[in-house]
Amino acid sequence: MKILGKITITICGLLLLFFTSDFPDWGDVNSPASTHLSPYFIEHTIEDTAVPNIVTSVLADYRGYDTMFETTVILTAGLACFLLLRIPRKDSIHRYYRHEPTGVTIRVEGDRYPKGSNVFTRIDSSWVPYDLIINFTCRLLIHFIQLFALYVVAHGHHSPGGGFQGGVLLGASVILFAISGNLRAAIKRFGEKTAAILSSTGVFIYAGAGALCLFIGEQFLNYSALGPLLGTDRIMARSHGILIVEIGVAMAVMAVMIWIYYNLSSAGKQDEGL
Amino acid sequence: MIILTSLVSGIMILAGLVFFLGGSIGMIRLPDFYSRLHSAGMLDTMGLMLTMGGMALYIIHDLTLNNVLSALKIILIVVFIFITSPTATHAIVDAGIRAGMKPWRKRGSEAGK
Amino acid sequence: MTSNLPALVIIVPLLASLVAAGAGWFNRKAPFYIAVIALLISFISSVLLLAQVVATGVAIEYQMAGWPAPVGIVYVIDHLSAMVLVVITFVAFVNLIGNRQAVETEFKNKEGAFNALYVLFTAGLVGMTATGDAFNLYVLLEIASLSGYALIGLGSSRAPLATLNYLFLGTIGATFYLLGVGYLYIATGSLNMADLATIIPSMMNSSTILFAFIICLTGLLVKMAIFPVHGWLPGAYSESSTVSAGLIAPLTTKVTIYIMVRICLTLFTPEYTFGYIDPTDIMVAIAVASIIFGSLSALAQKDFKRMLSYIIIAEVGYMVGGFFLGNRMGVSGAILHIVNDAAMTLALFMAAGIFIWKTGDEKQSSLKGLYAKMPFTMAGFTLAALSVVGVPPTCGFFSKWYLISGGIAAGQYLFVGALIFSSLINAVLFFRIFEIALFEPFKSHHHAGDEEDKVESHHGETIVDPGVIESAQQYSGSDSHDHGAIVIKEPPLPMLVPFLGVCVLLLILGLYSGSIVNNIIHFAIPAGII
Amino acid sequence: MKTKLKKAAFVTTFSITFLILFLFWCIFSGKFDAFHLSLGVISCLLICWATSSDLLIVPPQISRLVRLWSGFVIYIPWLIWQIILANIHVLVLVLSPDMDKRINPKIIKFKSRIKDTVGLVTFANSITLTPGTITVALNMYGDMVIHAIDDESAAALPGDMEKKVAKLFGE
Amino acid sequence: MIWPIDLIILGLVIVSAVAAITVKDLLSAAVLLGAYSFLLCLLWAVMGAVDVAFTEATVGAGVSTVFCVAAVFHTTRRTKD
Amino acid sequence: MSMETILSVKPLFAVLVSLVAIPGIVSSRSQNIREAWTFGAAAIKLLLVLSMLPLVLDGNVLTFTLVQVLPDIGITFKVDAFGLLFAIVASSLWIVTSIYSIGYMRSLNEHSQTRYFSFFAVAISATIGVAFSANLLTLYLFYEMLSLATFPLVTHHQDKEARSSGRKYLFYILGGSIGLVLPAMMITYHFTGTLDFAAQGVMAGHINSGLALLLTVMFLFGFAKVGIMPMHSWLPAAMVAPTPVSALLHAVAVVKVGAFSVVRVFTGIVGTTLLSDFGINGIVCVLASITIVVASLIALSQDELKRRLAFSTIGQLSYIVLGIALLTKSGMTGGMLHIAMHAFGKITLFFCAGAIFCATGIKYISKMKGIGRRMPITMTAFLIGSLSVVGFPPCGGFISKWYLVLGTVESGNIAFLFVLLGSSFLNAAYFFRFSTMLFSAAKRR
Amino acid sequence: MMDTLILLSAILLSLFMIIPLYRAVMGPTVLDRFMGVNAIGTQTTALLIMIGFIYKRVDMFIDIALAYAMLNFIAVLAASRYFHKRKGLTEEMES
Amino acid sequence: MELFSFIVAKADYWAYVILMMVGLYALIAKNNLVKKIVGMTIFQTAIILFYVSIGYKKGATIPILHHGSDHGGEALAAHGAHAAAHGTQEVAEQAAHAVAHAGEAAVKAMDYINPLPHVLMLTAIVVGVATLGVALALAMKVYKEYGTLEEDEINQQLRNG
Repeated sequence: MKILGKITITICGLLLLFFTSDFPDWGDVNSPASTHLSPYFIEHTIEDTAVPNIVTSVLADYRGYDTMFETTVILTAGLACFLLLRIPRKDSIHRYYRHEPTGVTIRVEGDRYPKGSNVFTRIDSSWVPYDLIINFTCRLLIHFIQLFALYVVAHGHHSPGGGFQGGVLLGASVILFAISGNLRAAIKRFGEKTAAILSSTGVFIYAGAGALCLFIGEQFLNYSALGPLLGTDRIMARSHGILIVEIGVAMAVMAVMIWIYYNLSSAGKQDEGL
Repeated sequence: MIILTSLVSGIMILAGLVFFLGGSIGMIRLPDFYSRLHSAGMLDTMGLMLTMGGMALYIIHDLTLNNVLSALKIILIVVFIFITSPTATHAIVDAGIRAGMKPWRKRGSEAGK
Repeated sequence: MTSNLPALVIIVPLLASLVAAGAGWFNRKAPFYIAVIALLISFISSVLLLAQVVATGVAIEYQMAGWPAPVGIVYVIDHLSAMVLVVITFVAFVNLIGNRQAVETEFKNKEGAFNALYVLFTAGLVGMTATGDAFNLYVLLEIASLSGYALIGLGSSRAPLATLNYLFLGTIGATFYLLGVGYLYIATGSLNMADLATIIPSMMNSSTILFAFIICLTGLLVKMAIFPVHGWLPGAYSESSTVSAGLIAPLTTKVTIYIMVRICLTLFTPEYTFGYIDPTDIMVAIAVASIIFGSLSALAQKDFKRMLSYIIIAEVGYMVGGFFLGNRMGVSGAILHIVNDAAMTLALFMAAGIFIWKTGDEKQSSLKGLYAKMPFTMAGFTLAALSVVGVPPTCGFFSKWYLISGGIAAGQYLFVGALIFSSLINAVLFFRIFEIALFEPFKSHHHAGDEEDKVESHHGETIVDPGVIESAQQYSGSDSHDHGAIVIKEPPLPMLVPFLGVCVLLLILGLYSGSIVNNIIHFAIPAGII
Repeated sequence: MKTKLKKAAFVTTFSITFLILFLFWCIFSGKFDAFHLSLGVISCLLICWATSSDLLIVPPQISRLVRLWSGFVIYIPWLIWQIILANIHVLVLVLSPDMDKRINPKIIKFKSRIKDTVGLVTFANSITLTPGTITVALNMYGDMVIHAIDDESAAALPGDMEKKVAKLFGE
Repeated sequence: MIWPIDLIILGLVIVSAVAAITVKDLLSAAVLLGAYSFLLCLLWAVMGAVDVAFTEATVGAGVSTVFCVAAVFHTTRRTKD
Repeated sequence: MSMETILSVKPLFAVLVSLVAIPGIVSSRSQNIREAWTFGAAAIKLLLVLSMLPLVLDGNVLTFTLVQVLPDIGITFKVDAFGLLFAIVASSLWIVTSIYSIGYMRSLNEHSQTRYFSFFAVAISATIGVAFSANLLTLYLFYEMLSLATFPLVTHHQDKEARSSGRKYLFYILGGSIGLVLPAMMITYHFTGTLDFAAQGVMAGHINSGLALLLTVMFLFGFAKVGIMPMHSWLPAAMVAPTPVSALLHAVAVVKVGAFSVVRVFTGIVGTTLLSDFGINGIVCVLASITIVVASLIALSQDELKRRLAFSTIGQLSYIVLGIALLTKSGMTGGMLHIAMHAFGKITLFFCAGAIFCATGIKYISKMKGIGRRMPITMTAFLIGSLSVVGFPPCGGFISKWYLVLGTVESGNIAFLFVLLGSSFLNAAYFFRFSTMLFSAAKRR
Repeated sequence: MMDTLILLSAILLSLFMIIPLYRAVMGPTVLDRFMGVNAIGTQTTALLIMIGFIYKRVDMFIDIALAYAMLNFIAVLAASRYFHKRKGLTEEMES
Repeated sequence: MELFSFIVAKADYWAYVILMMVGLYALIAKNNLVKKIVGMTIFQTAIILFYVSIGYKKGATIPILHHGSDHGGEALAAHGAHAAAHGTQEVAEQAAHAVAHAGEAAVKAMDYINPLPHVLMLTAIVVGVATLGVALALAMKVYKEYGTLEEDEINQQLRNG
């Protein structure tokens, strides 16, 4: 297999290398790619959508349909990981508890675990002591990460970033919380059900905004139709429409990232993990 | 004024580069993982602080609100790195201890323990 | 609303999948109904679209977000895509309602996610079919693939490994396609298929375009599992649960072939594909290899679904070969076979679902005596099998007819020979099963009967018409001299009726293939192809 | 950790958190029109609400907060100076040709007298930030394990820094 | 005049990619994949693709490394190649 | 003769009537109802077929196009004299066979009778369909349907032998039809653009001699049901089936469908002019003659009665082919008549064999000495049947043979005359040796 | 003048990155690799800002650098967390 | 110097080919499933490199239009945009006009890097991470089933029953 692989990639590689000679040079201003379609986007983004970040305007408006499915891809991945990995918790396995006042660790078999007790706290089977530095730093940072994420979502029009990057950052903040403490605490704060519903909702905001345009009487995703609803003219309606879908994207991406992390890091048990 | 800030920031950037270089060299020369962390984690942070500071200084030579905010943001990055870098270093060291990695000791100081 | 039909056909499933994914957390039954209704709406819209296209004879163009063609993304519904849309939505709809019980038992507590992914998969395929943008196709391809991985991955214990292999090869295929689009983009600067089609003829000599063609084609061939790169398919389809296999097996390869047709005809114009490059010989050779390999491998299989998977590989060879014959007959045959093979595969996989429901495993040897136990199911199965073999008047015969005609017209006698050879092998395959199902059981029927009862009780309730049992017992007293009671136990009606419907459809498709070709496929093929 | 804050304390914490966040928002955003500011307000409220304001560690008494922060303002320049000094030290160490002789990695253990958790973390991070020493472990009772690269760095601990941090947290 | 950086980083990217698939430890492979993503992010920035760089920074460097480590955490680090 | 084309649904009904009966057969609750369905369908079918007779006798042709499956080919029925003759033979014999089957199955208390009768019905539908086909595609369709429907009948006993015979049967029949007929049909279609049966064939002017020869041979061997050597060996093997099935196979449905198809193809597709112009018919005649002689010789040496009859059938079928291939008027007439005459003769023989088996359980000729005394009526019938098959006047077989002999004379090829006469003698030999043995004294114990 | 300086610094910095990468690729232990990657992350942050200067659009690059720093931290933390959690309850911290 | 400019002109494309082949090699020849997944990621990112290289233009700036104080036209445009966000209908219309005018006057396609490949590649990155997640989930399931990630060991187990 290795030899076969080497032969294949050598042939493929040489072939591909050979055909690069026909390409326009790197950074060539007059290449077809730079002259055929993209000038339209660059020159018309402001007058069409009032968004200076051309990538955002192309992403969420001109090719907004692509992006809707891009978000759906993420949702699909989340659902897929859930479907593949998630196993309902079995209560027969043993669990570890710690008696807070004494620091004694006990192992409980079956479902005789101390319910609702506040002297016993559940700990992971691969328990590590409470790491002060990491925990503290993370607690300090999570807010700012989230704030920054929201900033990225909100300013996708003017600077790089947008719903997707902001969503990942938001998701990363919760992942950071899970890493710094333990998974159960994170799940308690941001439950699986929340993640699942939020992920659907996020994509639904996107697709729903599009469908709303359709019901108002224009094409699908044509945010100009939202103008009367938002009280703006058609161009600004596009700008605001982009913001709306960016928010949807951010929600979906955040939730899915968290959801996938929950499932991956706990092998589907959502009990204890990385 | 412009010349002054340019000069200062240029010096700071160059100094930062020296620290970066020092950190990198330290990563090669030092004998074990723990001691390498000293140079990697710390000298890099220092280098970052200096280069960023230099650039923040340079950016405010043209004193507009946007530039000041940009400079502030650069400072924010430095602050952020100042908080995260030791934590990351600590996490790595902790991981090393838990993985059972023994620190390198000088042959002479073996008895000192 | 009519003007928005092209959007509705995909938006409704998309929205429904989102709702289903959310609703699954509140109600276990709701997702199924949401999915069914969405698929039904989608099916109806696609039928309306087809009617509209056939009536007007003009392709419908729908501008997403209101941007015209090269700037934005457009949907183009012409004869070909409308027909494939109907096929996709029909298969998805029928397969879901036919497998409701399997969904409820195999995906317990995950109905929401399952139904959502099921509908998303359909939406992905629908989008791939309808889109007029080369890159949008990639995104939808990935949606379909990812949801497909999930659906397949939750099958038997071996399913994850098979799915992982599928994922690797699927990613290679999709990425190659993306690379091909990149090559097109670097050469032309456009992503819209119609726009590209106007640019490409002016730059036929460009090696970048040639390479784009080769790479796109390679990617799609990997995705459709033709012979040298077929490795992922048998495992993926045979190890998955039947409801997933019943959705994915009929559709994935077929839609990929549709895309190949679309890319070769719409994007790289026929003049380029068949005139300038002329890949007929090499592609037909690959197709022949695929047909022969698929057939022979199917012969070696003991597992029913695995056998079907290898047959699919052979069928892919039919279509690819037929398309690259490059004449009107061959292309018509390939396109007609997309429809027919989807229906046949659906019928066979639904039959497989019923067999598994009945016997509890997938081995051919456990199909013993099913003719006596479920005559209607087996009648349907026989019809489907005969269709695969290519016996008239089932639909399989007619697409084969066109393919062979095309092969003769193009002088590709090797391809004709391979088709006939494969038909013979299929005959052997299915008659082997018929033999088992007809004649096997009667040696140790008492034990078999006991076991069977166990299996059935394990599978939950089975709806049996008391009258049927009574009559069967009455029979057994009078006319089966050495056999015990043969209890007729058909699967429950929600399972049986869709299955039989599909089987009857095979006949109808066969009988009306003339009008399908005359009214739809004839217009789908550019005039340049004679 | 989840002690229920009293309502007044909650309001204080919430508003302080909000204000801090909003300040940062302004720095991030750089746009001061109503639209973006309102987005900022919404975002900050959202974070304050979603994280139920116990994550960002803000002591409820304003007086203590002011003292702490003013302390930090004094402490940080000193720290930076220390860092620069130490950095130069290590840089020289690393670049010197006879590095092998000069370094002497060792592990030091001691118990800090700082009681406050935040103080401990500040101290530990300050130790790590000054090159030559890395905090290996720290627990709630102030037991610290430090890895030092050479004798000089090791000798400086706990030393001045501990005193300053302790003073900062009012001990 | 940004091409020297581009060339250097291209070289680094290739090195880290090769390293990621040759290293005999899955955790290392995950980490090197992270490094690969960092460098790619830089490369996108060099080519002016700021949004792509941003996405790569968030996704490639952050989330996908975490996913890989999580997967390795629940499986094994061992690999024969 | 004024040929008028009348649009009529009757052919379709005639085909469908037994198919419609199948659900009734399957869902019947008792044996009697089931048999009533079978019988009723048979009777209605015969009536329908007969009702077309007056029109056809007036020289009309009934057609009906069910559906246009390919751009210029449909599933089309056409009733002409030859087809109707065959249909009448088949449907009338079906009634007889049904009655016989009912008795046979009941007396042996066979298993799976529902299945048996269902597929029986499909088989006869397919046979009528072949008879009424207007083009090669329709014919092929029903031909395949017949092949598949008879498979469960052949393997009815479900034991090892039955299954291996079933496989052999399928191998030859399906292999022939898919492997040879289908491509031949496609090639024909490709060159001529039509598959309709025309009076003078459709190939003339489109296809050169070499291809025509190839296609003719492909059709001849491809319709393996006609049993031209070497495609004959499924026939003796299929004798494992229950006797009514054998009767149906050998007398009515299967082999005659094969012969019928060959006739249709030779006259309607290849065309007599093409056959004679290129001298293809000579080759076919030689093939048929070889089969006649060899099959007769083998028949002599068979001990099992049904196998002997089977080889006899192979020989007799080649008479038909020979008669057609002679391309003379008498030869054609003889060939077509022989389809009917042999059918009646052979079915008698098989029924007798079945009766012997039912009554005594004996299969082998060597053990049948003196059986004629125990079953005189049966054996008389047997004697008459064999006389007909041998071609002894005034039996029906004589008439067809007479025309055949005339045909050979007309064609001027005396060699074939000798083949015919010689084989008749061989026939006589194997039948009369057997008959005399039956009526000779029983073996004394 | 200053632009040239920053460009040169950027080139130098990208050259310096070879060393941490060497550590990350060759590093005898996994933790060496972590360290190398972390160092690459830090240098990249500086480099991103410099590229911003080269493009004269610093404000656009700062966000990337900030996000980068954040996620680099998370990745390293997660990776080291692997070792934190890999040991069971039996082996607690020595100190 | 000739050679040098040639290398610079094509280096990106070469690099993408090399990366792609590295990934493909891992996908084909590696034995370990996670290694294959890593290879898959590299394979996908190689395409991204290709696309982004297509988009690059020498001498152009990043595809975000200048706005702020330094360019009059854009400042007007940005102002117009803001006014449109909050002003009355009339003002908004005026502003829209101003925006359109300013856009035509000031923005030249030559000055900005081609944004289209970037958009496409955002999608590709997302697809990449989604695929990575699913692949890792599957690998974990495989590990749970067979206790190993090595393909040959799994095949060995399958062969042994």
